[in-house]
Amino acid sequence: MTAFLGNLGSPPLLFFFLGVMAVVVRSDLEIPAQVAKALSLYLLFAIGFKGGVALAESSVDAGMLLTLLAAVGLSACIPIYTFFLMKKKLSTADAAAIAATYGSVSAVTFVTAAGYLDIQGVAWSGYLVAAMALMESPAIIVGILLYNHFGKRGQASANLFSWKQLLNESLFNGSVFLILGSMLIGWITGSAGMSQVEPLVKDLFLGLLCLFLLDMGIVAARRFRDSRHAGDALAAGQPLRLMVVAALLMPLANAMLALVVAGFLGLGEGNALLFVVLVASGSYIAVPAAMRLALPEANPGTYLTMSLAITFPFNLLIGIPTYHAMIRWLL
Amino acid sequence: MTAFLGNLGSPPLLFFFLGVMAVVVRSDLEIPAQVAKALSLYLLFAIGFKGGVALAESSVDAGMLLTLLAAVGLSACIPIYTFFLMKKKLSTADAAAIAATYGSVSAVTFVTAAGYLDIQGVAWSGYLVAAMALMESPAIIVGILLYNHFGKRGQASANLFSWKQLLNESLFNGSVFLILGSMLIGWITGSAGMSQVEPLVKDLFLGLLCLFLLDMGIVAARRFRDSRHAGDALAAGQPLRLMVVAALLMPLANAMLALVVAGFLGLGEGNALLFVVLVASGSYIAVPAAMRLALPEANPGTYLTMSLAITFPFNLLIGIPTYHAMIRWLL
Amino acid sequence: MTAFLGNLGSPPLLFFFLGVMAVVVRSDLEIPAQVAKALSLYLLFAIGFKGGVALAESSVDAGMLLTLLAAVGLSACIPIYTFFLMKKKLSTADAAAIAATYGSVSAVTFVTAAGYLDIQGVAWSGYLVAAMALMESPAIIVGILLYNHFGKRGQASANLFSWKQLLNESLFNGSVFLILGSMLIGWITGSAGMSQVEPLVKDLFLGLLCLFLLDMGIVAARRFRDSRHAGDALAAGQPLRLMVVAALLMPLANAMLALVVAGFLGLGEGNALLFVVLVASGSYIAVPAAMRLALPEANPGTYLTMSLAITFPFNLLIGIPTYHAMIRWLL
Amino acid sequence: MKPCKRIEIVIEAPLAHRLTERLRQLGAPGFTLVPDVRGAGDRGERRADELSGDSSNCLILIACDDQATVDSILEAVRPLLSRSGGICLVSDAQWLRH
Amino acid sequence: MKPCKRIEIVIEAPLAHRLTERLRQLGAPGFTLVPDVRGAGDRGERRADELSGDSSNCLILIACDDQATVDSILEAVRPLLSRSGGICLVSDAQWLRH
Amino acid sequence: MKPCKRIEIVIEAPLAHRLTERLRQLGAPGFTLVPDVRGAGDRGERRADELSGDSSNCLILIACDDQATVDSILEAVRPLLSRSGGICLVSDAQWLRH
Ligand SMILES: Nc1ncnc2c1ncn2[C@@H]1O[C@H](COP(=O)(O)O)[C@@H](O)[C@H]1O
Ligand SMILES: Nc1ncnc2c1ncn2[C@@H]1O[C@H](COP(=O)(O)O)[C@@H](O)[C@H]1O
Ligand SMILES: Nc1ncnc2c1ncn2[C@@H]1O[C@H](COP(=O)(O)O)[C@@H](O)[C@H]1O
Ligand code: NA
Ligand code: NA
Ligand code: NA
Repeated sequence: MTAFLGNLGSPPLLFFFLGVMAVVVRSDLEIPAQVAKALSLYLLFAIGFKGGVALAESSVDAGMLLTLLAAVGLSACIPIYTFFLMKKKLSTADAAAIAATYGSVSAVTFVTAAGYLDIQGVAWSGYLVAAMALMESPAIIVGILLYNHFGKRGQASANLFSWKQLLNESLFNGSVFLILGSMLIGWITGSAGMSQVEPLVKDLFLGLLCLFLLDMGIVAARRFRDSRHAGDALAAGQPLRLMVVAALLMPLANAMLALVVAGFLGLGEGNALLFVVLVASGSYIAVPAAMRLALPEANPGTYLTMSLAITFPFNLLIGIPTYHAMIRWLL
Repeated sequence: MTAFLGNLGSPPLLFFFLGVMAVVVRSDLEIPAQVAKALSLYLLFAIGFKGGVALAESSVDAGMLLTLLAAVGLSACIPIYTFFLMKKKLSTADAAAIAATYGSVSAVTFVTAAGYLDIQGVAWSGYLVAAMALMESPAIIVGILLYNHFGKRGQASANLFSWKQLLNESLFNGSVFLILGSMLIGWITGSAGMSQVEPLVKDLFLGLLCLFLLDMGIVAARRFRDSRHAGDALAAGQPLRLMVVAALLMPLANAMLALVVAGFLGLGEGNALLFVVLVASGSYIAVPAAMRLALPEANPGTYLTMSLAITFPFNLLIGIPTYHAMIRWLL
Repeated sequence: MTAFLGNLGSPPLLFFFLGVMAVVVRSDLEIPAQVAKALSLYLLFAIGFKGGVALAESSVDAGMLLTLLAAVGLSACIPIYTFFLMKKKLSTADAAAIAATYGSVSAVTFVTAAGYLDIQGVAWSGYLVAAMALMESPAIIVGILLYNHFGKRGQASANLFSWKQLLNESLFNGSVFLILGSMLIGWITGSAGMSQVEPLVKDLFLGLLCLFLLDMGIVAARRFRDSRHAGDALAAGQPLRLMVVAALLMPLANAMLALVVAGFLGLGEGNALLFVVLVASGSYIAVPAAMRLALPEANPGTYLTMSLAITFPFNLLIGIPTYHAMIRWLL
Repeated sequence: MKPCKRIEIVIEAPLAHRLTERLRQLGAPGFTLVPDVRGAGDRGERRADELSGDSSNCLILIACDDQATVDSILEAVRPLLSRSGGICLVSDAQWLRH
Repeated sequence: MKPCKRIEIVIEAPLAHRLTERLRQLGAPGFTLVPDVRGAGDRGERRADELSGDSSNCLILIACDDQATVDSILEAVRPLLSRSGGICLVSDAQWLRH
Repeated sequence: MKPCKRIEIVIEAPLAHRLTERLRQLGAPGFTLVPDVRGAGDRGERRADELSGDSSNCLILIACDDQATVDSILEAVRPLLSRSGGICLVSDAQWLRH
């Protein structure tokens, strides 16, 4: 409970609220687009570098490798049951896109959870950053495979889509590439490298996270409002209520699953929380970009709204402290 | 005198000069627009947060409330006499816009004055930030009311303008909203929150202020040059000389008034300076934005040039140390 | 050798590599254009300010003045022999542009070398920053003079080009102006000023240099790839192989020359390295901007590709540690 | 391909939101908005460099194949332009059906 | 001055690269691309505010004086638009020879 | 509505200032400038990613209802384009009077 209130009362979260409020009262507050993009690159750079340095200072062991394997495995399995659940109510394309979304991860949720742990003074290991980077792509590929198998692919799709492009898109997506690269550099340069970039990478981290979450609050709230306005048009195919319910239940269900796995893996408090948060989160950067190319028939008004406007705030505000409390209680 | 030279010799002010010089020698130096905007958001965020934390650490007392009341009162009264003075030489619309401009405040002048006090080691209280945020809107409303009463409003205006939109525009203007929000968050999280964001909010403050004032120097000098070039066209309605004289006398007169009020309120050295600077400054962000919507008949070439290209540099370079010297001497 | 590996293993250089890799694997990683521009302004501001403060703390002596003179002299002489060498294979316009490019300097190479020295703990003097700023313009003027004398200037050029504009362009080019201005302000405010902006100017320097070099790696690699793709079109006039060879030999030759001069001037280790790096580097900001105005007949595909895509990475990765080793060995 | 009108409007940034709101009400089939545009006209130079956004323009492009909608859009644009400046151009184009 | 077609395409940012690649293959004489453009159309509002670039559009302008190339460009654009949305307008213009 | 010419120029960023200065001298009624535009043409790809601004283009739009001014603008643009590249298109449009 104190963890819960502590999280809600931390500056980053409060700035997320402030962004939401800006949209509610129709303020014209806005972070310029290129600066918001730069803030997100900064977060990926900082968390990647920190993770790499942490990795350099620990030794590779079996537990670590098992955790990475479990992470990739979950990222490839989650889309499967998600797909079949969603297909009952939605089109094949939408179901596949939602499947990919929830199999993949949200870097910002991870980063916020890491900041949360730092504020609480709970330790976590650098290899979780690697887990995050590895979990981005498999879900995309599984999602597309599912669609290819169960949907009837139209003519138009055929000549636009190539597996080579898609693999490239999902493996070398800008954000995946930057995390992996920064992690590698952090790992190579170790603590000597860290001493050179520490003021940027560590000291400014929480402050810049505040500004970034302010922007995310604005963007998420706008998208939620747009989806409500578009209510009538959607009414036929994708009822808003279904979207909200699914976008709240899926992270919870996946978190439970991850909790069990984390227990089996014997992860410590901090690592377990990050693992659970990864599995519970849904992508809203890498996956939508890949889906627009490979599955344009899927409606971003559905999958992106779910992950960005519902699951993301839910995880941020309620998920992280809840999962933390459960970990404390169970593990 | 040393304060005066000390101010002129501080990096932020010198970078303002550098920006002006860049325009004078026709250098192509330029801060990218989105980055300049982000710097201004940063300053509002930082000063708001600092003010909120300071507020959390002090107790609310009658003096504080009286000061806030006086601030709002002045912000609503100044437009009235300004309007009648200006109407003698200018159109009703221009007079109303100038009235709103000088009733409202310049956040950057405030921020520079706060930086000036920090450099000089003079203490000031967080509630002055609240005063700044509260002073932005009343002047706008009074300005419009004056115009509505004394100008004959055309047909076209009628269907474009709604009080609801205007109130929203002036109360939830992006910069007002961000200051108030950051102040609130600073107040809620207090010194625990500050310790998380201190490297961004405090350490980088003066350095980023330098870069921001470099941009302001460029923008202000460009506008001054444009207004001189436009000399002929303006000659009929808004003589340049009148603009310059008014834009220099108004801050001085308002500063005198504020000085008297500050004396009555019994403000200390730092608080008195910030109070005087607020009253003496003229808005060039919130007010112009509101005027373009509510009073497009008013010419930004007049009111914006006065506040941005004349009053702002005057307050920055001469006003702040002069007011400080007077406060030291009188209070 | 350790210096060499130390350089390659430092975070800034590794991020340059990462940028190159992003282009090689066709990742969509990209620093937003305005943010990249802002990062470059930051570096100029920081290095200028640091140089100015260092200057304020040292006394002007004959050695310093001689060094500045030598720097300007080399910057005016290098274009002459470069021009005649290049004219054998290329058009007069291209030869003149390449001459100007290599007479002038690359601020980022200088900044990286300064960072390299800081990491290695080798001292250097602030007046080298002044040398950098002074070396930008003479080469441009000499390049144009050479073209005017040896090329037949067409009609069209005549009415577009004015010496006044060109002098302005080269003397008050944004980056030259910002370095000189920041240096002046650093010099005026000295260590008191530095204490105000230190967290921005010093602490963040290497971290932001990483992000900037990430962008430079992307831009340089893209340009290299484009020039290879354009291979056929260039085949007639500017063989790619000639470009590569020239862009590798010129910095080496100029470095040797500079080494001799540095020996005569009796420069210490750090200063000698920066001096050599300045002479060996080629401009890709100020010169191309001036050339587009004064010498549009010259093909940026030649001179800009050489300096940005070949000489710049060469100096960064191999040049700096090589020159350093030679200085250690010879001086 | 079907014939349509291509409406192009340059208007100051603070008014853009109001205009796109109006377009929606009038049933315009869509619009494309280029932000942060500079310019110059009767009311002097607009450099897109001020924090208030006051000196930025927007360029709005509307393709519309229904003449009645075109007319109502022009009717809605006129008072905005006459109060606050800017321009509106209309030309003919062919709209690729897809 | 020579007569030409002026093709104007609004397409979402993630597809722009694919389209310009295609233009090159088809021998288009060139193109101009305005990035970070907002808009609204059949598929709702696109605010150009998301980190995935998913809600940004691009405006691409192509001047082309060869009718066969124009036709092949339109043929290439059509499936992109019908899958992912956007618009394509064609109009007549005079191209200044220089 | 009055008939006018719609002049559209793509030119590299370092020359834009020079062109707008010239437009003013020639008495152009105004212009709108879209900065930071990418493109490709005879001289290869221009990615708008270099710090010198050297690979950025500008898109300039001029509405002009006076044929003599149109001609003098085209006369002024031609040498710029033939030296430094870029394109200039002219088309017909209707200008909404306000
Ligand atoms: N003749 C023109 N051609 C193109 N754009 C124009 C023209 N006149 C005005 N504009 C644009 O409209 C804005 C406002 O124009 P104005 O109200 O005439 O000052 C200018 O800043 C330009 O961006
Ligand atoms: N009628 C229109 N006029 C101008 N732009 C349009 C129009 N319709 C669509 N667009 C642009 O094309 C994008 C995608 O449109 P749509 O596929 O209809 O949602 C929109 O975001 C707009 O930028
Ligand atoms: N056919 C074309 N259509 C549209 N824009 C073009 C065309 N040709 C050239 N451009 C633009 O003009 C710039 C310079 O063209 P060029 O001088 O042909 O290399 C290019 O980068 C494009 O932005
Ligand atoms: Na997940
Ligand atoms: Na005031
Ligand atoms: Na050189």
